[in-house]
Amino acid sequence: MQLTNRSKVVSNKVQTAMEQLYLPGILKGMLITGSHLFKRRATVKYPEETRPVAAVYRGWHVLKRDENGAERCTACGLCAVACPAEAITMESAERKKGEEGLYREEKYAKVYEINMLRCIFCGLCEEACPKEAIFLTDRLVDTEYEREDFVYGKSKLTEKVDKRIDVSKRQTLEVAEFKKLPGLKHNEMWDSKKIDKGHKH
Amino acid sequence: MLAFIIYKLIICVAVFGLSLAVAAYSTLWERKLSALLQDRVGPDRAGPFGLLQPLADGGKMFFKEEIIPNVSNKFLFILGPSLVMLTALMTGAVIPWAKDAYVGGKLYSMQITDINIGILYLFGVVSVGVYGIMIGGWASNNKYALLGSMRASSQMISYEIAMGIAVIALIITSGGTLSLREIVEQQDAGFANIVWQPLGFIIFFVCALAETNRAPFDLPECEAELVGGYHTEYSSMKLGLFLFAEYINMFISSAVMAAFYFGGYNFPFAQELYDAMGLADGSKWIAIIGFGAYFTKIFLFISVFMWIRWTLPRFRYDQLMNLGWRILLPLSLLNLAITVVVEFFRGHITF
Amino acid sequence: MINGISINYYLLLSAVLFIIGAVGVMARRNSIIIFMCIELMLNAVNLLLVAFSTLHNDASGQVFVFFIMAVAAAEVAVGLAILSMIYRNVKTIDTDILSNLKN
Amino acid sequence: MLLGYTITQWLFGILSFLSIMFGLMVVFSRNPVNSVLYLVLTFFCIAGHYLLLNAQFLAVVHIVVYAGAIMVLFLFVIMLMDLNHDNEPQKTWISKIIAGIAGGMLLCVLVGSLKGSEQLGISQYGSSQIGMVKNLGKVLFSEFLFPFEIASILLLAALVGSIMIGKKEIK
Repeated sequence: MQLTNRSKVVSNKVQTAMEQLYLPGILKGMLITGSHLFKRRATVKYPEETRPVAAVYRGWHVLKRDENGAERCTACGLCAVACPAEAITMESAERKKGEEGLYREEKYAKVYEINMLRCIFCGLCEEACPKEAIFLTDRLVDTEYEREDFVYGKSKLTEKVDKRIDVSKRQTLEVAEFKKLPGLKHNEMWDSKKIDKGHKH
Repeated sequence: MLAFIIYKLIICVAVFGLSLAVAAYSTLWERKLSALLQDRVGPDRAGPFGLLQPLADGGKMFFKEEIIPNVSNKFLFILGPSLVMLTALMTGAVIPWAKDAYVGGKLYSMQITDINIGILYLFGVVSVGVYGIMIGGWASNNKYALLGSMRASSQMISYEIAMGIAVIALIITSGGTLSLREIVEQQDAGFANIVWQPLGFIIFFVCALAETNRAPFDLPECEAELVGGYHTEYSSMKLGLFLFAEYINMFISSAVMAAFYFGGYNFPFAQELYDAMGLADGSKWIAIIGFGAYFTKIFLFISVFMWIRWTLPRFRYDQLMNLGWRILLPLSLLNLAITVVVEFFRGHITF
Repeated sequence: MINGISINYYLLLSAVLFIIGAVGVMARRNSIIIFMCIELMLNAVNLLLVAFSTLHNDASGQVFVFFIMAVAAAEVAVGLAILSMIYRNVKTIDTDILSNLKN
Repeated sequence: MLLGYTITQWLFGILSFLSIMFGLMVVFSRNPVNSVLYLVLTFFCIAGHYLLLNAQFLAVVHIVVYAGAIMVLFLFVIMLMDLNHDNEPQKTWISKIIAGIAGGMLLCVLVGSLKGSEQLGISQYGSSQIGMVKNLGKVLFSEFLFPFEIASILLLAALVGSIMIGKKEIK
């Protein structure tokens, strides 16, 4: 299939005397490269400038806290089930007395890890979450030297109390409505198969 | 006597430093220009506009690990890059940088030495430069290095011939002098030599590209076939010397081209400008303006060198030899014949 | 006297260089080295020619040197071509082996 | 004046010493590549002598032709033949000694015959200009024009000849 009309049919025809001189060809080539002197630079000077990203860009995850600063996650494991790359692991724990300010509900995630090397940033965890606890933000994942460092624990995922992350773009009513649709794949999975029925990590 | 020696020393050091500085900043300009030609920005992190980049590169070169192959001849291995650098720096000695100027009441020549065989000196030094590459490639005890050095030296020897014949035609137009200063001085009134020697200039330019091992003639260091060419086994500052010498050679050959064909420190209506400014002969300002004009030309030539490098693909080895022997050599002979006829009718030659 | 140097010294120097070349021709087996020694002998003669040309203030000596250089260049080109041809056929350029005309 | 000798005399002495040393190294070094490099150094010393003799043009041409072309050709051939080993076969000691003696005798004969050369007519010489390009060119293209042309034909013949000899036979 012809995608563009820029393709050229190659032939082995003998060069004319003018072509054998090469000079016109060379000059033509130099004009082409020279004309690029006056074209727009494609470079984005990264730390100072960043490329504009879409509002719904899916990057580094965040574990949200509620208005009081308590973690929303209840370690239900739905995100881990929904994850096609099996990047999420968690360990739950029971909330003790006096920890009400830290965790919203009686059960919370003691360990919550996402392997950023496995994660494909599809956002299914976000869709699966019934507690509005996990979101994908537009932050880029850091570079690291070791593979182990790419397994992000709660320290890197949970948002700081004094430094909230705005995910209002992802919490719109439409999204909430969308999540309630019965026909969605992960909801289906939750309905038909039981969670404890052989979904290992 | 002592004053003379000091003056010579100062001018030697000045030319030496100038060559090194220009070469260092040529590396930056090469990277910048290649970036501009490819819609990129180029190095801009070290200092404002990346102006400290050459220092960073040099520092990196110095602190890299020095590897000398165990089986190679150590002395020759070190001699190779040193020789290349030495000959590259030696060529700057005969180039007239500016007009003579009075400094402190004495007339000083802005040239290390004005020998009457300047052009021959250039050719001699360049032909000795081949040894550095050959010795370096051989002492590496590596077949790629050896092949690269063979290619480099055969390329340099082949293109020297066409270059020499093109220069002979130039010498005829400038009245049979071999001194660079006289050639430059002759172009201050009428036209620059390029008017009389357009073909000669093109031949010289192509040969200069080949002599400095610049693209599209950079197959001595052709990474695709030869790993790295004659400097495959070199590391650290010894590699730096090889790379640096290439830039010095580029600078010097640009300077020579500007002197031969574009009037060196002369420029159109120079005399009128000096008269309008009320500058007498031998004024410091004439020297400085002339030096600026010369440097503008050199800068343009260096930029064209780089522009060509980032435009054209590399020649194949047989194409290179074909171009040198079957096209450039006959062309330069033709140029010589035409020059003789033209000069005869201009009345510059009599039999 | 040339610049305060007697012509005798030049005679002696070129004689010594010539002898070095001659001894090299006799004592080495590698034909390329022998070739190089011949070049050395030619240069000894060249030196003397230039010395005498300067001494007598006559350019002919230098012109001779010029011709000798041309001849030497031609000689080396042909000679090395022959040597490389021999090497290609016999795989050696050792004069003691090449002296057998049998093979 | 240093130790009673002029600078020229010092230069002559040093250059002579170096050229003889390098000449000896050409003969005695085991590795052909080293031999070539020593010969190049010898040629540089001889070029220095030419400069002392006011033959500037010849000095530069000497470097361009010998160091720049001929010796590169030697290096080429040696590198391509892969002869750069230190263990090439040597002549027997007897033949080496004989070569030395023969050379020594030749030297004796030469020195003996040159001994009387002080009687040669010696013209005092100022700063001669015959070595300059202009003068040399005039002589070359008037008096020696015919040999010059012959030399060019010789070079052409050598060019064709070496290509013909060196070319691989096409079967």
